[in-house]
Amino acid sequence: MKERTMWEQIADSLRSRSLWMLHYCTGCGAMELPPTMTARFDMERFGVAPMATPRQADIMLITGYLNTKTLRRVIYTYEQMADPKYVIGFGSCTINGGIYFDSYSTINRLDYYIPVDVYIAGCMPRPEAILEAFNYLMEKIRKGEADGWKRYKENYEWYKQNQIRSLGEVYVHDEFHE
Amino acid sequence: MFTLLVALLIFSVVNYFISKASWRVGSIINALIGSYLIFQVFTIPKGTEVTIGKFLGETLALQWTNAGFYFSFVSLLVIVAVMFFAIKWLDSQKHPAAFNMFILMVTAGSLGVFMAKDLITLYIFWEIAVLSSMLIIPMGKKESRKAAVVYAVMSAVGTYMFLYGAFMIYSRYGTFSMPEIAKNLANDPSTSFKVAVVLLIAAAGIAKSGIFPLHTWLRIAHGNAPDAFSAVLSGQLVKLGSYVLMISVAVFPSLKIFANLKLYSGVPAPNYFLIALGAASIIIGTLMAIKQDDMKMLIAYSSVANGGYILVGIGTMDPLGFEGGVLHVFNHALAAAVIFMAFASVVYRTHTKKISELGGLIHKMPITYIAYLFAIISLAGIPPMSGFISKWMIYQALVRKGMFITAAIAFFGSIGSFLYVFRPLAGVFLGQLPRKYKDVKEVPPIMWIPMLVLVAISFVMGVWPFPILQPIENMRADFGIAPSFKIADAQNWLVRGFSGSWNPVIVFNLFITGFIVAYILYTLFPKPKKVDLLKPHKEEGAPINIYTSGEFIYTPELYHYNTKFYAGFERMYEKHPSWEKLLYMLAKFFHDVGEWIHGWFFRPSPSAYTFWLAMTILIIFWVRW
Amino acid sequence: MTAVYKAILNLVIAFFFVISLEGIARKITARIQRRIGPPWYQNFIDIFKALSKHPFSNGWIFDFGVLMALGGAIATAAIIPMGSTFWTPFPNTDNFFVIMYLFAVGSLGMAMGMVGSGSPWSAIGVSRALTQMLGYELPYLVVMSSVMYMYKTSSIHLLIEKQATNGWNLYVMPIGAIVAFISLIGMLGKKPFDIAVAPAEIASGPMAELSGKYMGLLQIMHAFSIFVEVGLFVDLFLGGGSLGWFLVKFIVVWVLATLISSVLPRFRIEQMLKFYWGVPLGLAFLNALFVLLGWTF
Amino acid sequence: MGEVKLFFGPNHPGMHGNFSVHMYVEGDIVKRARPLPGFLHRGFEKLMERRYWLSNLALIPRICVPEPDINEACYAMGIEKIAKLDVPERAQWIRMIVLELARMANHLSAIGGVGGPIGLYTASHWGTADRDRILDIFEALTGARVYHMYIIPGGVRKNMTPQIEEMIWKVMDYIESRLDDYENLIFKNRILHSRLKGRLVLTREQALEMGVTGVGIRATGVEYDIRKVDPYLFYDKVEFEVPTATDADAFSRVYLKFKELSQSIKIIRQALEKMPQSDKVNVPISKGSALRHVVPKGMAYAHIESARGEFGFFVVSDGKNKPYRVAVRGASYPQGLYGIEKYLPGTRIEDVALWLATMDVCAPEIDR
Amino acid sequence: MTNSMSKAVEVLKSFNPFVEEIDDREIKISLSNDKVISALDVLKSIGFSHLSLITCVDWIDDNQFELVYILFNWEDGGKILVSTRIDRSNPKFITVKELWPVARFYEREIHEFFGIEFEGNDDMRPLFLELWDEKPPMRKDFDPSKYSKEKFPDRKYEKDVIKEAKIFRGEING
Repeated sequence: MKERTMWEQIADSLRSRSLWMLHYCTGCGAMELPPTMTARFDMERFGVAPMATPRQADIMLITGYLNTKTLRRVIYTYEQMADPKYVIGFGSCTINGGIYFDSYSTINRLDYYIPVDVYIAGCMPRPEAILEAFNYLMEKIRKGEADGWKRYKENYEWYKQNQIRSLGEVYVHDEFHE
Repeated sequence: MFTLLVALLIFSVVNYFISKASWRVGSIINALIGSYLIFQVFTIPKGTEVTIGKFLGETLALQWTNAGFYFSFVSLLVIVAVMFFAIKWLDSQKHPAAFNMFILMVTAGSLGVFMAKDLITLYIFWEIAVLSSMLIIPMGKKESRKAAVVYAVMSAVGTYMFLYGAFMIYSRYGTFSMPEIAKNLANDPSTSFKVAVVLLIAAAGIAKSGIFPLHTWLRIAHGNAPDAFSAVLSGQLVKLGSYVLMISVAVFPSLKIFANLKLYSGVPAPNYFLIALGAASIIIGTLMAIKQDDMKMLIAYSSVANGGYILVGIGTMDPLGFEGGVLHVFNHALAAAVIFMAFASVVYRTHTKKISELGGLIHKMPITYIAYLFAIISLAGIPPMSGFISKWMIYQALVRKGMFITAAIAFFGSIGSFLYVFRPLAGVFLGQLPRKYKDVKEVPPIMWIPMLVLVAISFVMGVWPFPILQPIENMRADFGIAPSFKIADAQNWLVRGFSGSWNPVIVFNLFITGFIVAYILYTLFPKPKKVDLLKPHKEEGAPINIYTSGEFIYTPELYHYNTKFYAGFERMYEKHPSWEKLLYMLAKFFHDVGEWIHGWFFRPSPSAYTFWLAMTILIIFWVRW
Repeated sequence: MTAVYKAILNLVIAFFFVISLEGIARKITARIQRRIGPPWYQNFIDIFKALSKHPFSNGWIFDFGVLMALGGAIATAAIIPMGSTFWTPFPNTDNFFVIMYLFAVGSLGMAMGMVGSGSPWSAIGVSRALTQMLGYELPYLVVMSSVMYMYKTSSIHLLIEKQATNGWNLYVMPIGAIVAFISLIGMLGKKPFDIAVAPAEIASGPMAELSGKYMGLLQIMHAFSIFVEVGLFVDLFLGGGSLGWFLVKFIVVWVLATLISSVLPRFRIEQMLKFYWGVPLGLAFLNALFVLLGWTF
Repeated sequence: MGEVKLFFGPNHPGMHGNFSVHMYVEGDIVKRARPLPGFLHRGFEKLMERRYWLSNLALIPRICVPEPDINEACYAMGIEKIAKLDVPERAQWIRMIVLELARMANHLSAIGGVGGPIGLYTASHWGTADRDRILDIFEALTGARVYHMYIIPGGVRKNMTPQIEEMIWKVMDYIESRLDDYENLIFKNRILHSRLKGRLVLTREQALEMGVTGVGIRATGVEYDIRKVDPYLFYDKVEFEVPTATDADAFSRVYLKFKELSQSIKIIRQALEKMPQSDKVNVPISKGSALRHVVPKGMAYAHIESARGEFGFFVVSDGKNKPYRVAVRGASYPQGLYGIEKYLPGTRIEDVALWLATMDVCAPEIDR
Repeated sequence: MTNSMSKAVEVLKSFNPFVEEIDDREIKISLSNDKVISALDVLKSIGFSHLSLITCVDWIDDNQFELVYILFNWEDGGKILVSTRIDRSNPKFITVKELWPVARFYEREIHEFFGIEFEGNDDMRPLFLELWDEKPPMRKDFDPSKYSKEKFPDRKYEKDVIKEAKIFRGEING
């Protein structure tokens, strides 16, 4: 890994303490997010706050299984996010398909399509686990190791090819989208 | 002066034939003449008087006053800009030669109005200006003929009231000369006569500058006139009305005439009436402008509102209010002219004036956009453009006089103006570019240079307003509206209000400093990646790359919000009472009555004719014996 | 030259003080929601983080709009007097209307830049923001006119001085002060009136397309705007005092607004207009009438 | 031109869950709307056919996330119907307690969820925080916070200990004490009244035509509650009321949920009192190891009144060790698809989120 | 059987139903497929007005689809499962969207997952699946596992890695 300049180190340490997450519940793991956000666990303590649109967000939470229809939107949304951006995969579904390993519509591993910085195991992960994952991500960002966005740029061709393999086309044209 | 006007009138006819041969030469000549006239107005010494003829035993004369100079200068700025603009723009018109002729006539007519010393001369040149502009309005378009008729009728309503007033004065004092009238009126004991006369004279101004009960022609005429001529209509011809209004309250010194009629904080009652009309125009103009979809009609209604501002300002007869009102003439003339020229450019390229059919033109017409942007900044009264100064003065006057309701209406109009000027900005220039306009180009320089020049003048006058404030101060001195202090304090770079002042240079510098600081901050941080908003146009099958809730949208025109822009607000006055509708109902009623009579008396059958013939003969005989 | 130093101090205070206050407001809201909330300096981190990101730009008008917004806000914040004649950077230019209209430069720039992003959500948000402006400005300006009519001046530092002898306007014209405070909440875009950026309705409206440093710059602009809005209220209704007192009063007004906003849902757009043009506007005219009649305390 | 096409979701802050409403708006009025579901489609019904009767227990709670226990209960009741099983009495009572707790959890987050679209975030924070107390009970009872896999065919997985009973008593007292705060914060708020009252009215004819169940139809003044009409478990042995309203607007729908909270507390208290002490809380559905569990041939439809309305499982068995077909009737299917297309046009943009929140459109149970 | 159900059975006598009792408040009525629509009409008029669900069962061994309409009576809680079987090789049936407008979406879903055409219901665009390129997935002869393996690559674990894989620590990125 390249040496970071001082400015990059400062920026990384700031980034680690202000994570704006995209307000997008892609799956059932989102059910444990409200408790994490609210009084009991209060993740705003760590500077994690929900944001409305991908342009403003730093982290994308893939909260569980992704079917192909959602994956298209996830990829599109991920590409709309500003660098540096991080992805957290929730639950076993994002790791290896989890309980839906043989489903005809859900994908089996997320990092095949977009780079993932942190996975959280479990179905569904408890709020404590989510907070732990956030802390781990923060640590990674501080050290400059959360480089999923760089990997996506470097291996863009590979990711695109994987996406096309599973999805056919990412930017879908159908009667809804004309 | 008179030779100048006559030469202009004659040359306008000559120019018709030149333009018949080559309209471009004609329009270039027009523009050169106009430029010459701008210099000419500076050279005429103040107070020059020329006698031009006799009427009913009274001499008709022209006089070059401070007011005439100011109004002529503003008018010529607008007209010359439009003349230059027309050099290229005319190729989209069917009758360029007629346009060249009539616009020169309009120039002559308006200059004559501003030079007139007596009411009859004023009337003559007024009619020249009105009729020639009336002939431009329907040019080449059948549907605009009705607009011309409405324009002429509304104008005539005002003009005949004006004439009636003039003859009332003549029958009482035996003079048409304005200084004489002012003197006589001040000494006249009959209050009702004075009120009647002043209001009758003002009626012409009310009709012309689109003040409340006679405002309806503005929408129709501005909306249907040839696009560049709307700039003259709104920027210059409407100001004739403001001039007449100024005559009726300032040249006939209302403070003196109605010294016994002061109701509240030193404003005479007839002025109150005029201010109330002005306030009503502000409300109507603002509310109606907000809901227009046709961009020219939108600005037409905004002219109604701004005419209201001018009237409110002049009507207060307060030093600040008067100066504000008169300065607003300049500001609105320039801003409205630029806006209409910008719209003319848009129509020139896209052939539509509906906001809901346009969008994203900034990608194609950036210079037009810049001109429009600065014009609306001036129109909305935001520093550092000059539009702010006049609004500031009017507010100062209103607050000083404690006219809270009028002030609230003025505030409403001012904030409302943000709403309506922003609507074309968002709907026409910003947002997504519809596919059908993907090959639109910027207009040629001869069209955008006049706009930018006007914008630059407005900008410079916003930062350093003293050159334009000086003639207004002179005017105010002429009319004897006593200043307790110097409003334009050029030594200290201050514009003073009744208490408190501001320094336009500091405001401008602060703004520039703020902008520079912002720019430095902007450059310090990482460079942005460009999002190509035109990608769906260039590349088949590329989705719009902005926030779309994660979905894919390929049709830019469907992702452009420009219909019912202020839906929530428009809904509040959907079912409003409409003066215009009432007029239409009346017109329809008279039309029906006419039809009925027509049908009754002129039945297309020989027997009916015979019957009526017999009846007529009977009546004649009955009268005879 | 001192004017320049004072103006710079204005900006420094506006930046550090207001952004800390915004963090504290988040903390207060969190306490009401029975949470701990972020640290008070969280907003500084947020802003600098946003500035450090690699943003997207939706065309030059988007950039220009943001710069114009920030420039306008900086220019306005630099004029605001801070509680006394001494802390007035430009005593000749601190006219109320100048401040209000200079402030509009920022709003117009923001509106233009955001709509320039090409997003209909932003356009809807901007149309709501402008409509809302029509709502809150009207009662506010009427109250302000009555203040200016009463003291025969529209210069802010003179108004502060007059209050020093005459008593705070809060006591002199309590009705006006209440109306102005209600308008202030709308101006700040706090809860019952955060119609323009309602995230659940229009995806945070004007901000929908902001990324990275644009977001950061607009947050700084927002801080300056808050300084202008609350500062004007403090100057005009809570008398003057030393710089310290000014800041204390500033905190009180800000906390009050935060508390009120954290337990209220938001209005719909025309409900907001009806609200402002109902009781507050009526009260503003009543206040003006009292001032005209001399019925002030 | 004139109409603007906006997508309300999937990635929109006003959207609960992963769902999309595609709407053409003119001004701020929605002219046409079409639902776009399927973002959460996982092929549940297919996957269930591939798993053993008992392995499916791991799968089914995930059909509906906010209130997973109803899936287990329906599935279990369906199998019990086909296999004609007699469930121990204590297990039935425990199921009732669990279902009512789940209803309360869902209502609390739904009341808080209404706070989102109208900007009253304090309500969502309070609601979610109090919901967490109920999740604590679940954690003690079943070992998991969200997906419990507690109700199994033939009873419940584990007995309820006296400590847990005591905990439930305490939490019920606590939530009852909080109800006043909710009333003051949310339901007495004038601004909220102006936002919700008289908006999004769904008349009785429309509701019946659409097949809307739950609060959607009870807000029109009809006491249509499956717990009363078609009592399952021991709902006929406890006393409770079905709150109704006549306004049929968004406000009454939310308010009914709030009213149902206290009814649920009442039911849980009665159940705790009436529950017999026993160790037997389940019976095996058939002999042998779990892999060889078979259910006799047949089909049955079991439905219950969930927090959002009628939730049902249609179970078909061909007598083997895997289900032949399982079909799910999601409670929000009618209002989420047909309702959006038919009744959303004419409302405002800001009402779309409220429709989804007050009608309880739950994307996962539509998509499955 | 509740009153309404006995009445329903009584009324439907003429349709030659095959009645099965599942529960004391649930019966299944099997009809031949030309009589189903009129039977549903009759049932709706006598109180079974609530359509809970329309679903389909793929009896691949009999080469038949079974369509099941589940009706519910709000008055006394009776449930009737109206069932009919149609040919699997050319699956076609008639829509009931005139009786229950919401049936449009149930039918659309069945069309998507089973491939059954409903005459009279034009709106048969895909609802849940996007760019689906296989046979309708709920048919018994469709193997989701195979499809998933082909399309969605799985994570490959090596034996000793599984023990060390700190999945929770997120260190197994592709």
